[in-house]
Amino acid sequence: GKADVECEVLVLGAGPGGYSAAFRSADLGMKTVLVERYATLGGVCLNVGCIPSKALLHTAAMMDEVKNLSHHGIKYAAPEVDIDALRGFKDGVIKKLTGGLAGMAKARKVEVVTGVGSFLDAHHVEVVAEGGGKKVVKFAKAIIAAGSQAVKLPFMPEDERVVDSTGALLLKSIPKRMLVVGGGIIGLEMATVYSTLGTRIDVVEMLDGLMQGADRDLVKVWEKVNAPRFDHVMLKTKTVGAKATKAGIEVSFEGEKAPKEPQLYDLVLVAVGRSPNGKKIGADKAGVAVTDRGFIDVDKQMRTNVPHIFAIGDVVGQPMLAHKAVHEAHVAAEVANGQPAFFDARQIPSVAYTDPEVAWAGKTEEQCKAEGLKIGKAVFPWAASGRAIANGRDEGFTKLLFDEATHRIVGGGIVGTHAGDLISEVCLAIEMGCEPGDIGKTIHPHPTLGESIGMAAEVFEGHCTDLPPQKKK
Amino acid sequence: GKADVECEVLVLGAGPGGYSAAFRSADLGMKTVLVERYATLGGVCLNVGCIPSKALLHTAAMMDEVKNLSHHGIKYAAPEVDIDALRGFKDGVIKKLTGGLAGMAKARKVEVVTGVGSFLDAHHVEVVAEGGGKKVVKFAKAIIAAGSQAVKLPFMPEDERVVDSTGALLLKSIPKRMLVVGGGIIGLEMATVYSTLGTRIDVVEMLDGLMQGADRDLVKVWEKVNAPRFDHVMLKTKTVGAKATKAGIEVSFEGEKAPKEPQLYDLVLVAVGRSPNGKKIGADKAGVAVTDRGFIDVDKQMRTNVPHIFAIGDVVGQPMLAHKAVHEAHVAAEVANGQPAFFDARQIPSVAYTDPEVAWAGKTEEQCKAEGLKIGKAVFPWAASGRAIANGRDEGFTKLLFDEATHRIVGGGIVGTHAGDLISEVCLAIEMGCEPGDIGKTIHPHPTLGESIGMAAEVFEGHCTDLPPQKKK
Amino acid sequence: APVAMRAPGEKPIASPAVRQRAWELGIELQFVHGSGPAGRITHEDLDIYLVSGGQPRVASA
Ligand SMILES: Cc1cc2nc3c(=O)[nH]c(=O)nc-3n(C[C@H](O)[C@H](O)[C@H](O)COP(=O)(O)OP(=O)(O)OC[C@H]3O[C@@H](n4cnc5c(N)ncnc54)[C@H](O)[C@@H]3O)c2cc1C
Ligand SMILES: Cc1cc2nc3c(=O)[nH]c(=O)nc-3n(C[C@H](O)[C@H](O)[C@H](O)COP(=O)(O)OP(=O)(O)OC[C@H]3O[C@@H](n4cnc5c(N)ncnc54)[C@H](O)[C@@H]3O)c2cc1C
Repeated sequence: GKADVECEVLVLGAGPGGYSAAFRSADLGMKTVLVERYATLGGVCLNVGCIPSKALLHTAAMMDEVKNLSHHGIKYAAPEVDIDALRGFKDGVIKKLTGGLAGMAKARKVEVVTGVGSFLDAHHVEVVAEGGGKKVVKFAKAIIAAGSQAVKLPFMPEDERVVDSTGALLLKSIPKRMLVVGGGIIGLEMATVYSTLGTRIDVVEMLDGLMQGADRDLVKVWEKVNAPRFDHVMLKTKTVGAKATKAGIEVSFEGEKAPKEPQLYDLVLVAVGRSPNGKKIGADKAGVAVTDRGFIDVDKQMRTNVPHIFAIGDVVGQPMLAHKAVHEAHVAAEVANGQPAFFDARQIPSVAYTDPEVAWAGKTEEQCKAEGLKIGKAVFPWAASGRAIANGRDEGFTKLLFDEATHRIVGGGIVGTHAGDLISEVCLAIEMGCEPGDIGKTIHPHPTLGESIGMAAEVFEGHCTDLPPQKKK
Repeated sequence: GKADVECEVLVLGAGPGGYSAAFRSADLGMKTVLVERYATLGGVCLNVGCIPSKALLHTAAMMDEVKNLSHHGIKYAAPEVDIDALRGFKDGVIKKLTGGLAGMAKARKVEVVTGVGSFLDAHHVEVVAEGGGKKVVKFAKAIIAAGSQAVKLPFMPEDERVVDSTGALLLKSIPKRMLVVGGGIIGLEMATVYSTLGTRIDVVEMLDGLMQGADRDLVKVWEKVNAPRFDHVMLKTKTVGAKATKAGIEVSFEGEKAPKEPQLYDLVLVAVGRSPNGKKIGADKAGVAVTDRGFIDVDKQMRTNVPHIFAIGDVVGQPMLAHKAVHEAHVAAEVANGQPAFFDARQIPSVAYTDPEVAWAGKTEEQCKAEGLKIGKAVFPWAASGRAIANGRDEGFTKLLFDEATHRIVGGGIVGTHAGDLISEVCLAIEMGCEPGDIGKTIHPHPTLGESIGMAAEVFEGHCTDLPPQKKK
Repeated sequence: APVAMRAPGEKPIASPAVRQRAWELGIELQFVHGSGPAGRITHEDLDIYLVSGGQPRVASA
């Protein structure tokens, strides 16, 4: 077919997966085209995901910390909250990062084609710009990074008081009562922000616990600290109907913790999961197989069933996380370049950037149990951490899981302030196949939260002298 | 000789070195006596060092963070500062920890003998209690953990407005003008606390830079952020005299940046180093050799020249850091128990808990240069870190140093908020002998400050897609 | 006597746990062949060194 643009590598979608794949491709010397529907690069993560949520969460965490300072003799009056300025700060953060991306694309001579892309065949993508203009891009290889979008609940009314995470991040106002539908990380992060700003929160979750995927012992600590944020935590409960009235959104529930009467909310956040965009890109025309749910299956080299077409990021499967997308992106670009790269991570960490943060990496205890893997568990409670006590935040703990047979670390979890930064060491330890002695004999600086990881490894060996004597094994 | 108490292991001094040695000894089944001059355990670190300083520094960091919040639309009025309550918080932190230690000693059946201990011979220590009561302890093995104390300047007047770090931590009042003599970590940490509370600071340092030991590129970032705290930073300058007057302490200087006139201060903090307590424990009577400067030399198993007497912590040499003391303590106790332990750390991290924090581990660039070690340096600037930008604190950077010959990591440094927690991963990487690929291919969670370590490793390989394209090597 | 495989003063690459075990076994890592990337010494390398009667396995160059 005829083409307006030709390239070696076409990348479809400019989220963290897409831009990383495009940049790596260009760095490897391949002529690269990046197709993105929106005017700014960065995808969900930078524009309406990871980054804006963390900007607001940092602000919220600091506001909560100010309250703690009153126990240290430092008393602040309630702040003046200017949500326009807060929104402005958040938008500034996004702009700085997306602007940086645009500059880096240019510096790499990655050609960005703006518009909705759709495969015409196994070597052509048609891009339709907002005004209707069309361009056909011919490619030797393609990397699909079309990402995912929020799942909608069919019975929710079309109303500006019913939002998904994107809407919640707009922070139009501070509602009095808010319902969060779905007790996963994204919902709980937004609940944290709004509740710190003064909103009373209800959360409804079909399953029997919040923050699924994390071990219950971690979540329990979070729950205890966060109980004051919530009026009702409705587990094993379904949202079955909603009606927009002048007074608010009237939501009715069914299930174990369901209130009998419908409840009235000023804002309803639907955060019940994300569905992949695999079905919306004309993949069939290129011969790329898409699952019923919209995922695209790939091998260890990120190849789809069509060997010169790769896929990465949210569109290839769980966990839908930016850091997974980026590492997959590098593999796809390198393989497209003919290098023998492959994706073989032993662990992909998860973090809930709540307050306290909850982070875990490698296998969870639940997973080990399900797999029948015998593990030794070692816990260092932050109540014995000098730094945590000095910070006035000693509710957390650090947990490491070791394979009983090999004595290698297989997983770990941390709940406490900055857990998301601390988990990195656990990630490295898992990839390196560390034994308890490797971690415990590594001198960690005192007094830090990080040393809790070293101490947990010492606990496994029964050697920790910052805890009461352990029973002999 | 006759003895009031007999034991297998006597530990002299109950700082982090001493209590860890005693607890480990007891855990290994040895009858253990712990001799400490003060009523509370924990030594310098818990009572007048690491812990109280960090409690105040955390409070200071939060107060500074509140100022940043005004750029996010959250405006607080100046707080009411109740320094009695702040001091009370700090004292409460200490009490919680020292109380914990007392409980753990009891649980381990470690006998604590309170008083000043001094060797009578190679198997006896005499302990003189405050009231004058004496006890003789007979031991099979001894571990000396007598620590260090602040160096005094002979020409400083005896005056309550002239203090060492212990005096500064008392936080009796908030002076208007304060002089910090000595630009090391301890002095700069205290300067941070006082300046946040409202004090104007001068600092005087004989050498040509603050925070010696850290690479200059790290310090530079700290300097830039902290410049507003200081009226005068007097490098290559000596304090030569001081006079107590009614108006304040009048201090005169000589050197490159010395003001001509003597300067008047409300408080002078002398933080010019710490000297080991080796000469004050009758070591000669036990036959233990002490150097002129008061250090006790030991081998890899922490043995002094007298094979059944060990020494650990500040008293055996630099770096004088609590985490070094603890790891040495475990080795000493294990060797005393007949185990083949040895101290063989590849790195001992240092952290300045200033704002931003500065942390480094393994070899510094300066050290590599001095040793003639060819290294490759990789830097990830936090200006490209989504999390740092979202936190409103993107001034820092993460640096990794790799041996050019072996491609192993030999060191690293971080300047930025929470650098002290982040450096742990670098510590582990050095001990494990990681290559750039080990660190770069480890999936770090996004968006965290910790991922800057993974990115720096990618920078070394020229693979980082979160920075502008790198030049080909 | 075994022949050193490394320059004097060169620290062999081995994790803390491997170093500790070598010390316990009285093995000088200096003389142990490292089979891992860039000569990293693993537990298996210590095992081989032991069964070979303390003779350094010459790298199959
Ligand atoms: C509120 C929220 C918070 C989150 N927080 C975190 C977090 O803290 N950490 C984390 O790791 N993950 C987080 N995530 C998940 C993270 O955002 C995703 O995992 C990540 O963005 C996936 O990257 P991707 O490149 O696969 O796809 P996406 O980021 O979804 O990007 C896909 C891109 O493709 C474009 N596109 C799709 N189809 C077409 C087409 N046909 N033509 C042209 N362009 C197209 C889209 O416009 C989009 O820009 C969060 C998500 C949300 C919603
Ligand atoms: C202000 C300040 C901040 C610091 N911050 C940090 C930090 O953040 N991180 C860090 O790692 N290090 C820090 N340090 C250093 C740290 O405190 C020391 O490295 C650590 O305490 C050394 O432990 P130690 O067990 O060797 O000795 P010490 O803690 O000095 O303990 C020695 C103990 O022995 C007792 N003793 C001495 N002689 C006798 C005797 N004859 N009879 C009976 N008892 C005796 C003393 O009373 C004391 O309790 C800081 C120090 C100061 C002053």
